[in-house]
Amino acid sequence: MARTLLAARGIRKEFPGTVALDNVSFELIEGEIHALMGENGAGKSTFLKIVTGALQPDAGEIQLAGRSVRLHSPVDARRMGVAIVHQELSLFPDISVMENILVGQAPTRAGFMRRRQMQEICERYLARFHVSFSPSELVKNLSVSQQQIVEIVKALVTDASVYIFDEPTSALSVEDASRLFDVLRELKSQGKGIIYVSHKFDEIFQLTDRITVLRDGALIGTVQTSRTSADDVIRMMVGRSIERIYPDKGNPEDQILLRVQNLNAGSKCRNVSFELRKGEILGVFGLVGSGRTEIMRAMTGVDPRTSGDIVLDGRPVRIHAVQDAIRHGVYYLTEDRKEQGLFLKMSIRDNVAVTHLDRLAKRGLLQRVRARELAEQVIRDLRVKAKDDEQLVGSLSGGNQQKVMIGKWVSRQPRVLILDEPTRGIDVGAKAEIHQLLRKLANEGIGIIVISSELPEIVGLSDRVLVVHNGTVAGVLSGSDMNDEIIMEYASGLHKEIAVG
Amino acid sequence: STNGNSSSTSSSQSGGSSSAFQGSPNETYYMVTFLSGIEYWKGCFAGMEAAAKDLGVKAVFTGAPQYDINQEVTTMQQVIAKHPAGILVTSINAQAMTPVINQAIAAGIPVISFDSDAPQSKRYAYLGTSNVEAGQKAADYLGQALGGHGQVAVITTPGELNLDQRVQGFKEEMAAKYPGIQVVAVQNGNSDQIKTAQVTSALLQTYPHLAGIFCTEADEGTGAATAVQEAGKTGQVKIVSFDTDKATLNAIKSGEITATVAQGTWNMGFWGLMDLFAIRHNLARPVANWQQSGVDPVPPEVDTGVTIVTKSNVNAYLQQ
Amino acid sequence: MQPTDTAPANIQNERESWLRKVTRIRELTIVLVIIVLCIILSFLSSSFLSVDNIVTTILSIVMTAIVSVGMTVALVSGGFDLSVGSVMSMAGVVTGSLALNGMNVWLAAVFGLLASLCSGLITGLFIGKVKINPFIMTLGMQGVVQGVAYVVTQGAPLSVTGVPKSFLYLGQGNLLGIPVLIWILAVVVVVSDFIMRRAVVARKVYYIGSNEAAAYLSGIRVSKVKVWIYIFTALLAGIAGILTLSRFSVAAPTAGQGMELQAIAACIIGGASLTGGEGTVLGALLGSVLVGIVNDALVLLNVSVYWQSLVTGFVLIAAVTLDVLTHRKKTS
Amino acid sequence: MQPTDTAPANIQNERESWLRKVTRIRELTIVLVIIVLCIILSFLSSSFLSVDNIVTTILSIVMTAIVSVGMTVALVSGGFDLSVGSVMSMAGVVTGSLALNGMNVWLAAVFGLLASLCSGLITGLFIGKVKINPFIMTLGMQGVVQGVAYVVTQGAPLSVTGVPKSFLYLGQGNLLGIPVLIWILAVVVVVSDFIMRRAVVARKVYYIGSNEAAAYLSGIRVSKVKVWIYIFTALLAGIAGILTLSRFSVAAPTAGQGMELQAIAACIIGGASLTGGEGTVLGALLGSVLVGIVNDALVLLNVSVYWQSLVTGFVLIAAVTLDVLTHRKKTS
Ligand SMILES: Nc1ncnc2c1ncn2[C@@H]1O[C@H](COP(=O)(O)OP(=O)(O)OP(=O)(O)O)[C@@H](O)[C@H]1O
Ligand SMILES: Nc1ncnc2c1ncn2[C@@H]1O[C@H](COP(=O)(O)OP(=O)(O)OP(=O)(O)O)[C@@H](O)[C@H]1O
Ligand SMILES: [Mg+2]
Ligand SMILES: [Mg+2]
Repeated sequence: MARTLLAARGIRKEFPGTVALDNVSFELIEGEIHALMGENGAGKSTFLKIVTGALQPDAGEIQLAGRSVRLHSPVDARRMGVAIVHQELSLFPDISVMENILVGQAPTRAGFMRRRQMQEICERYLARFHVSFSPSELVKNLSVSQQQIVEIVKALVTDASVYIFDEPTSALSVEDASRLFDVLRELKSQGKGIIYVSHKFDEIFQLTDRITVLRDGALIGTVQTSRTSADDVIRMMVGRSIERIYPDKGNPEDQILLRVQNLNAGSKCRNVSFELRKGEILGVFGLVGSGRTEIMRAMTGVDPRTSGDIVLDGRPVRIHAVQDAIRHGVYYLTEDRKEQGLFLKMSIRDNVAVTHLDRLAKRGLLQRVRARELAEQVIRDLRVKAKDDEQLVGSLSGGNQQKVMIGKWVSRQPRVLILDEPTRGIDVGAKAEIHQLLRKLANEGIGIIVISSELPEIVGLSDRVLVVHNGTVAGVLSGSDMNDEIIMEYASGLHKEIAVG
Repeated sequence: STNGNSSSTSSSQSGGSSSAFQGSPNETYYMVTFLSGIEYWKGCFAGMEAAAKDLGVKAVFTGAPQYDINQEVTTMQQVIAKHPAGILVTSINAQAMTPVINQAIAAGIPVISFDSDAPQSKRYAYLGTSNVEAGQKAADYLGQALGGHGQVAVITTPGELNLDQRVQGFKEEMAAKYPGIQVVAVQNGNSDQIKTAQVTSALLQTYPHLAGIFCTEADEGTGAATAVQEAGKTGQVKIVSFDTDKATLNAIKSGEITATVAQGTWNMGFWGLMDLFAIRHNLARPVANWQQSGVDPVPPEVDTGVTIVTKSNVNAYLQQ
Repeated sequence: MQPTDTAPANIQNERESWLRKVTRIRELTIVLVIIVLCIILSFLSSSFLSVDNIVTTILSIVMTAIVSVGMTVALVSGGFDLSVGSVMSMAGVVTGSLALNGMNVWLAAVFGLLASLCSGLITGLFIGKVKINPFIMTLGMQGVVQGVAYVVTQGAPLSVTGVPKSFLYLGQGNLLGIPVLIWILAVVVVVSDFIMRRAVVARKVYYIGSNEAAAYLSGIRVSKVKVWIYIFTALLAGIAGILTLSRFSVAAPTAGQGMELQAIAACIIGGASLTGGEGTVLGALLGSVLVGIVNDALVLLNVSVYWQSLVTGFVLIAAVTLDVLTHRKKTS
Repeated sequence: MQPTDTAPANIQNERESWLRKVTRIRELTIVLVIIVLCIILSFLSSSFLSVDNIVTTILSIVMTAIVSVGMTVALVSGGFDLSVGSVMSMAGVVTGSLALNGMNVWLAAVFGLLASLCSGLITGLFIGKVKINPFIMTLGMQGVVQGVAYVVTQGAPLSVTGVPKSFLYLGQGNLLGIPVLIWILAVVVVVSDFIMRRAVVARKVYYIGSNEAAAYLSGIRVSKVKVWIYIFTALLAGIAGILTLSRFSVAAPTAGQGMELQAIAACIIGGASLTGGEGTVLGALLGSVLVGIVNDALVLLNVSVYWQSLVTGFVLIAAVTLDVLTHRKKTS
């Protein structure tokens, strides 16, 4: 019988107004990868924060290596061999990658860091993920996915017995994810225990040994992965089964809604041209760092561009700043919700109202009743799990934060909606709902661009796929060409074709 | 032989000009101060400029903007680095300024001290009024004006040496000569009207029978006057202020301030430069070879006097 | 050891109308501190609760409070304004010297305000458009604006005589038995408080202070709003300067020195934070009142000048500690 | 209109050793500004490049620079220390009064440093453990510590006479023809710079300033480190105070007034930011040097005292604007 590395019994955690965890028990044994699943707001992150000492439970017991412990702070957990990758990126933007990775465990001599040695350690781990940045790069200069890799490596360099990953792949490409899985299997073979949180079912079934499901803070049960199916797990999670994750394809009109010509903005956006039809969902796929985000930011005026024309509904428009794009009904949802998307210290109402300020004003004053109605509508439409519209966004679970961000834009009737990784960290149920919502909007004649690193999502949702490679359009695929292999071929630059105009 | 020696020096230095008291336009004398932005020095510098004009030399005003020892020492050193013809300096702190003053003397630059002295230094002379004495004069005036009875308060900025000395003189004189007068409070006006008005109002609340206020600084004087006026007690509370800026003089004229203490600032500047010039050109020779024999060529301590300005003589100052 | 304040997990999530409740309660602590202090002082000094003394104390904080209102806006946006004190003195000096040169004093006051607005505009443009750090920019402007005041006056306080009574009425008059200055303060506070709570343009300031990048991506013209913020701050400082002139009939180039720190302190005591996104006009007023009472008490209790700064510092720390301990409010 | 400064996409991602390159280049701008200024000044004033004047200028910034080094650490952590100026005067005053009362001056200096450390400890505990806002806490401590200096001296500067030559040598002596003070500054800068770049304990400060919540989650004892930060800042301020005493033989309760703003300005000119995570010791030194040169130039060029603050403010803004424009560096 394998040793129990980590056990939790009867954990309870209450936040004012919410019971985040109620009588949750959990066990992790040597050499297993144990999935923790549940809807957004089910309490997964809260549970992990408790077993790593970042939060104190109201009741319950935690055992590490068979001994009952009280964790007063993250330091305690770390010292007892528990390493964690948090869901919300917790990196140090102003500091180099290597110091981020080796925070608290840099090799030293007489209290001074040994930079050469640090560099070697980091390079060794980073090499496994084939990254293109150097360990001395500042983290704030990395893209979100690159940051996520740094975050993962940060946990991997720790010599621990329990490794915890809270949605580590939400911003990773498939390749990077599979590289991560190799590492995890290696750790497993060394007898380490791994807790793994994800909303991606394929990963769960590919990787894990057991699955524990939480719903509304309560433990639903633990099952052997090999003896269960996705449907069963979904039923455990949401209490019902979800028929389909992807909606029917639409039938975009022939009318071209948006045409981008010769867009140039730095090395990550070169000579980009494409078009979007009315009622169409255009998927944008590319490898990490291929420049998808840069292209969309340059297009919507967030970042300066050197050249490029944008034609909207047949008329050329001048977009030099975000406000111009917004005025023309072209909205961009950032992939970095924490840093650039949300006002974490403000309420849901305020977060929704920000995109509607012009409409909510009457004689310069904010109409609070209308702002509340609007926020409540978003909460209802996107099924945000929140107490009310005055709850601070920072206290929502990760997935629910994402919903608020989508809601604040969708509620403002876009003409073109650009979503950068919109379903990152969103549970199956909610994902299906968001997909339905996007399709519904498209059917109303809106043009939608979805950037996603999840190939199945791209294939399942899009009418056409724009593949980006190294800052240029590698191709636009539709119909039967829209399958995993061909898309990946284009994305890796194997099919260097002239960009489709 | 000594006679001939010194006369030759004299003739060679004043050679070419019609009079001994005629310098050259590129001969520059500096006035070095602390809190250089305040109005007080303007009186001193006006005197220096008047002398400079008469002598045909250049006078430059400079100093440390803040009340900061380091700043004044640095400014002094920078001025020394320019090798001027002479320096008139007022010392923020006697001890701290002594080495730099000596440094200037060693570099052959004559130094005269004014307003605030550095007595241990090798400066040739000090022109000014002791601040203690000025405080005493203020006490005498207020003591008599109040008929030797009543409560008075002092408003000052603590930590500034010259102001502290005024307070000291005031309190000592009151204690010694006017036993019927009680100094009930010493408060901080921070050289600021708003702050002084606040403090004064509170004083008037605390001491309803307060009969007099002594302010050691001009902005404090006008601030106190406003507060007294706001309390409807103008005239009832006698204010003795310091210095002779326009605002204070106007307030004296209108009766909001009873009197102010005028120091001989103009004289400090005028005679200070005269001293410097005389030393520079070796015009004052009480003994032959005074340099070697250690005899001071100019009067070492000059009292520039204190005048109490009241309604009766304020017009003379207003016309300046 | 507790989780750090910026950790989202710390944020408390309570029942209905949480936000408004805590906002109220937060300001309540200072109100309570003020009340307790008043009770203690009324025992220690019989004149403390006299009408005269109360009026006097309020009068003494009018300028700080007006400037603090402007400062609140800068702080909420995540900024800072160290130039308010010098803008105050410059506004007074410009008005005063124009009036002394024969201009109608009201017209002169308009020019004084224009000069303040100018300074605010420059500050705002550099901070908003060129993206200079607000600390260093406003420190620089402090020097420049103070310099203007010095150059205009050549260091001497201007004694402004012979101006119309109507102008002096602002700073010296009474209305219904209460000094006009206090009425002006009341109007400034009520209007600004209303604007900061309800006006859309003011909400933008909160958004910017809360997350500048998100505000930009949400379509708020961050740079433009910032320009307006510093114009507003300078405007209020200018008003304070002109009122000071009217009150004292003297425009001193040194007036307003140190005002910036007092104002920031008042705002922070009142719940604003240097990291932005937080702060109310009411809080700024209460903070000013607290400071005013402490200053008043020092004189009433005849605390030696040498002990005063010690006592003030101590009270400041104690008040804020109390506030933090009762609310475990987020600081950073 | 350009994207806001916090938008990550603004940042260029270049080849290897990017970090070190930019760091160097960033400080290089100030170095260049300094060089250009020196060249201009040497044409305008013949005495500018004289050995005397150079030594004087460096001497004038020794205290600011030492204090700035401490301030850098506070700023990097996302904090602030407004009490440095008063700690400086208190350290001098405590040392001076003990020495005047017959204690050996070196022992007295140890007590002076202990007093500084005490003040730093209190500040640190309140900021780190009670989580009081650093601005308000250090403003309060400024009052308290200044108060101690006033109470000890009763306002009058202490003239310290008859102390051993060895003590005065620190502030007045020469070593190899260069004032000992300059040697001390050099040692402080070199050692601190090395520590801040390489020592593990100092790196924790950068972690905290960069992302405090993450630092906590990574097992850094944030509160404890903060306590040490303010102790360090106070220590350097204390050293500056004792050196001031040794230099002038005077311990004034007003010494160090305004030092806090000068030091913060120097740090920010040198690239530190008020939001934490950025800043180097070298930058702080260069910032101090720049300010020192400007002050020197004002006297050398006979700039009217009434124009001085205008010119200083202008140069400050110009230098930082130049820096921002050349690097489009992030401010906020
Ligand atoms: N600091 C907090 N204050 C109030 N409520 C909180 C706080 N932290 C979490 N919650 C609430 O606790 C519940 C559980 O949140 P948790 O973050 O654990 O969800 P999760 O399962 O990780 O969801 P996701 O899949 O979206 O990441 C949510 O309803 C959330 O709103
Ligand atoms: N804020 C930033 N500052 C500097 N460089 C950046 C920044 N964000 C991204 N980059 C760089 O630009 C490249 C492209 O990043 P981008 O985010 O556009 O890629 P992407 O295709 O959207 O991939 P993903 O979103 O999966 O990271 C990355 O290699 C990254 O190094
Ligand atoms: Mg979660
Ligand atoms: Mg991207």
